Amino acid sequence: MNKVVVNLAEAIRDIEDGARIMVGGFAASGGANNLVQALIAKGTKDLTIICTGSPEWMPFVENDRAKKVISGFTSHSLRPEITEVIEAKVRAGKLEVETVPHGILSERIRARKAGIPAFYTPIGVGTVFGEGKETKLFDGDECVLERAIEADFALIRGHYGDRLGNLTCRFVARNRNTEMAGAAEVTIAEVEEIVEVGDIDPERVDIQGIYVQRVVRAPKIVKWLDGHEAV
Amino acid sequence: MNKVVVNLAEAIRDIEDGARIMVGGFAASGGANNLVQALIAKGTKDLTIICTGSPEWMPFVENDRAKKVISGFTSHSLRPEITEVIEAKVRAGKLEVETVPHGILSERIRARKAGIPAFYTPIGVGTVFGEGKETKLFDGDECVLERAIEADFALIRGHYGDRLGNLTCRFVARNRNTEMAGAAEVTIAEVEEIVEVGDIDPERVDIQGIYVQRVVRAPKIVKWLDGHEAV
Amino acid sequence: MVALRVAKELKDGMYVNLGFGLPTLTSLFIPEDQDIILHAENGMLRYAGVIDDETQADADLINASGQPTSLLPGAAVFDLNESFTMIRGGHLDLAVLGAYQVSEKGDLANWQLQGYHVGGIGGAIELAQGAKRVVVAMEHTDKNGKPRIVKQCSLPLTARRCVNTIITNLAYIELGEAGLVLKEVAPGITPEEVQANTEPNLIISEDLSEMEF
Amino acid sequence: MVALRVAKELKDGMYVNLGFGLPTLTSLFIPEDQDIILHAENGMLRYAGVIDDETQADADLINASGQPTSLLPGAAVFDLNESFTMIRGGHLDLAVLGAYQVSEKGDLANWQLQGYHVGGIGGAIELAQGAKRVVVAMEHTDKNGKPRIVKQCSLPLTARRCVNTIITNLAYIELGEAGLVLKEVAPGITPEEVQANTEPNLIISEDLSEMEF
Repeated sequence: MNKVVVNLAEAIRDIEDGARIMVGGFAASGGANNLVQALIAKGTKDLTIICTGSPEWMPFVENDRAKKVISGFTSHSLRPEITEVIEAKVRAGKLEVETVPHGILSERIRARKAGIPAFYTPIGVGTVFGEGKETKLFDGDECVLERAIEADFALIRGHYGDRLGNLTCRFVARNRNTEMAGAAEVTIAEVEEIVEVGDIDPERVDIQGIYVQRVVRAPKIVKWLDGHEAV
Repeated sequence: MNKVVVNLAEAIRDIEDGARIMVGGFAASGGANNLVQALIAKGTKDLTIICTGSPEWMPFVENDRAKKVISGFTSHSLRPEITEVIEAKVRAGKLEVETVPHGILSERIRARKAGIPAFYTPIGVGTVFGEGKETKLFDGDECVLERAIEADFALIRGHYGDRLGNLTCRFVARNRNTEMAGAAEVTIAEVEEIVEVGDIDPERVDIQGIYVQRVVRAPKIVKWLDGHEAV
Repeated sequence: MVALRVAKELKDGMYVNLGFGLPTLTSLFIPEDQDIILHAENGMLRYAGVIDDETQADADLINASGQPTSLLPGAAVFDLNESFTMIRGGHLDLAVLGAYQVSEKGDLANWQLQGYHVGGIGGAIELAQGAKRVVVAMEHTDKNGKPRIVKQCSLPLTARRCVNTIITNLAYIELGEAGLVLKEVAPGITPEEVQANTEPNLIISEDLSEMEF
Repeated sequence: MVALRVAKELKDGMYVNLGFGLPTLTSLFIPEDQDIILHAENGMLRYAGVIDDETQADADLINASGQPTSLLPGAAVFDLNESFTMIRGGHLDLAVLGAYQVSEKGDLANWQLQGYHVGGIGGAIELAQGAKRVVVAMEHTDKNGKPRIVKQCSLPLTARRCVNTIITNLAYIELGEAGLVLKEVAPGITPEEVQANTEPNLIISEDLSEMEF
């Protein structure tokens, strides 16, 4: 068993136009930025991007590769001028956006990974987030039915990875990487370093190899929320 | 903030007759055996015990302290003679049992902890485990509605613990301890050792202090599945 | 100033989330001798103030606003799903959120501007619905001088009937069964001035006092 | 012998769960030069055989049958909820389960005896429904010599239509659209003897062979 692939292009070789893609990361931490760049370079388009916020969907939206963004922040949280650009694309019918609360998106992704087709939650009742959804009372509280969310590929970032697909994440870089691993048909992980099998402490495997199909080494690219990059 | 209590009796001081109690552990690993012993010594009765299997509910059933057992194994997996004793108690109306698949019980406990009142699952359809439950089709598959499960107290076991309630677990001792922490009104953890705040690696906190109300030091008691004890 | 008053709400032993934007400033004013445990949506408990010097920043140690921070002794890191298990499961004692508008019934609007398709809900909705107590920290009026405390929110709602307390540059207001109770006014501000900048009627507390920091 | 034949089902790169009881023996017969990754319900991936010497046992390194084991290089430990996320989410390639009865439609009964209120379902139901392929490993007949492969299960079901393959001391049988296909017989056993100990009709495979170990 060797899940390590030679380079980024090979890692994303079968991502086709129209694919639904989960992208890990939260602000500057844990983004699969190398895989995203490779996908932009490949020219794949009409993608549905499922992610936390602008750092993950920006490359796809800027380059007109996304047909839909499903995210907790479909506006840009710090740069109103970018929010205006996105809003204009939506109004022009060039982009579809679905704003989903962070935790509900997380739970929907995990549900897919865990074989739970749907769950009830009080989150969203009485707001646009609950609109049009089935509701049911539990102990007197109105709850909405949320569905698991599917994807073809999950692009995630780990720190160390081995050929079995076991990964560790540094500090808060776990964020959505753990939930997305195994929630898509194919999970592709970029990692800082490929280590020998046995090098990762069994108690520090943050993402188990069973959820990961491909591992590729790629340097860390840090993109701060305001847009500037740093190493 | 100091969640450390002086002894086991103090840790369980307010567990009253009729309480619903989650008990961590899976076979010989991670059982809150000291807290259970203290509760038996206290004489608390008519308890509902929610747990993995016989190692956790046996002390309560042997001593007639349980009115109900909710568990993946309501029979004894290795000792038929004990299974006969339990079965006789049930037939005599002295004990109620609810056999719940391990993973569904796990998910119901986690749901409580995570503020999810209910979820759908294909597990149990067409068997006694799905009987009498609401069903719904998702993508053509019949699923049953499972409810979150509540408890008054969760008795769990950690390895290291600090006064903020942060805990680590050794290897597979995580089992149900992680899901039960925070799923009951009050979570009480026994630990091998109380360590200073800061001694636990932030990346190795297996159970975060936010879920734990009390921590007490108690030696490890290992009960193998066949019943014999060892240190 | 709002941040300073918010900091006084934080008591020893509390698990607290300071939402996106303005409230994160409060983390700078937490008394050092108390165990006030800050929760960040992106997966941290017990983090410290913002690090201004980028050369000292670690991108994998950021708060929910994306700013570099550091861990205090007793910290824990975890994934987003665990983080929202904490929030949605009712494990947080207090959430401090920013707002565009708050209604007299405690409805909160803080995620989308009028007429927009895009918006940033983030974790605000879960914090608003999940925390045991919700404090809104905001400027009393918007940039055009219009009241942010309104009879009915005109902006898309984040959550209904979730706000317990409003702290602004002018006042400290509690929301109860009876309505909006003005408990404190900022130094040099009169209750009449607060009312003039507030759409619904305020009930003036019998023990009205001046805001202390 | 059943365990030996089961071991041949395990191929390089597979994630496999060996259920409670008899099938755990199989972990002793896994080829060392292959990456067959065993999953234990209680929270382990890539564990080794059973440790017989209790003085060498670590209670926090046990398999799902409660027996002491050890971790191989590349192992991971995790909690029960993660473990069942793996099982229920369809991430396991193969589950090997014991059984009281299997029906010709692939229904499985392996958790409760006739007339009992108590029983041990454990994780069997999730494994039966969640794994990509389910192999039942059992004695062909019960202790009274009655067939365990039946037209209809009389015992309470674990899961419906979940079994893909049955491996017994007498035979290797595949369940398909057409019914039960006898693919292999144990050395010295005839297809007629297998049929005589099996309630539903068996289809004899065109490439029927003798079981190899």
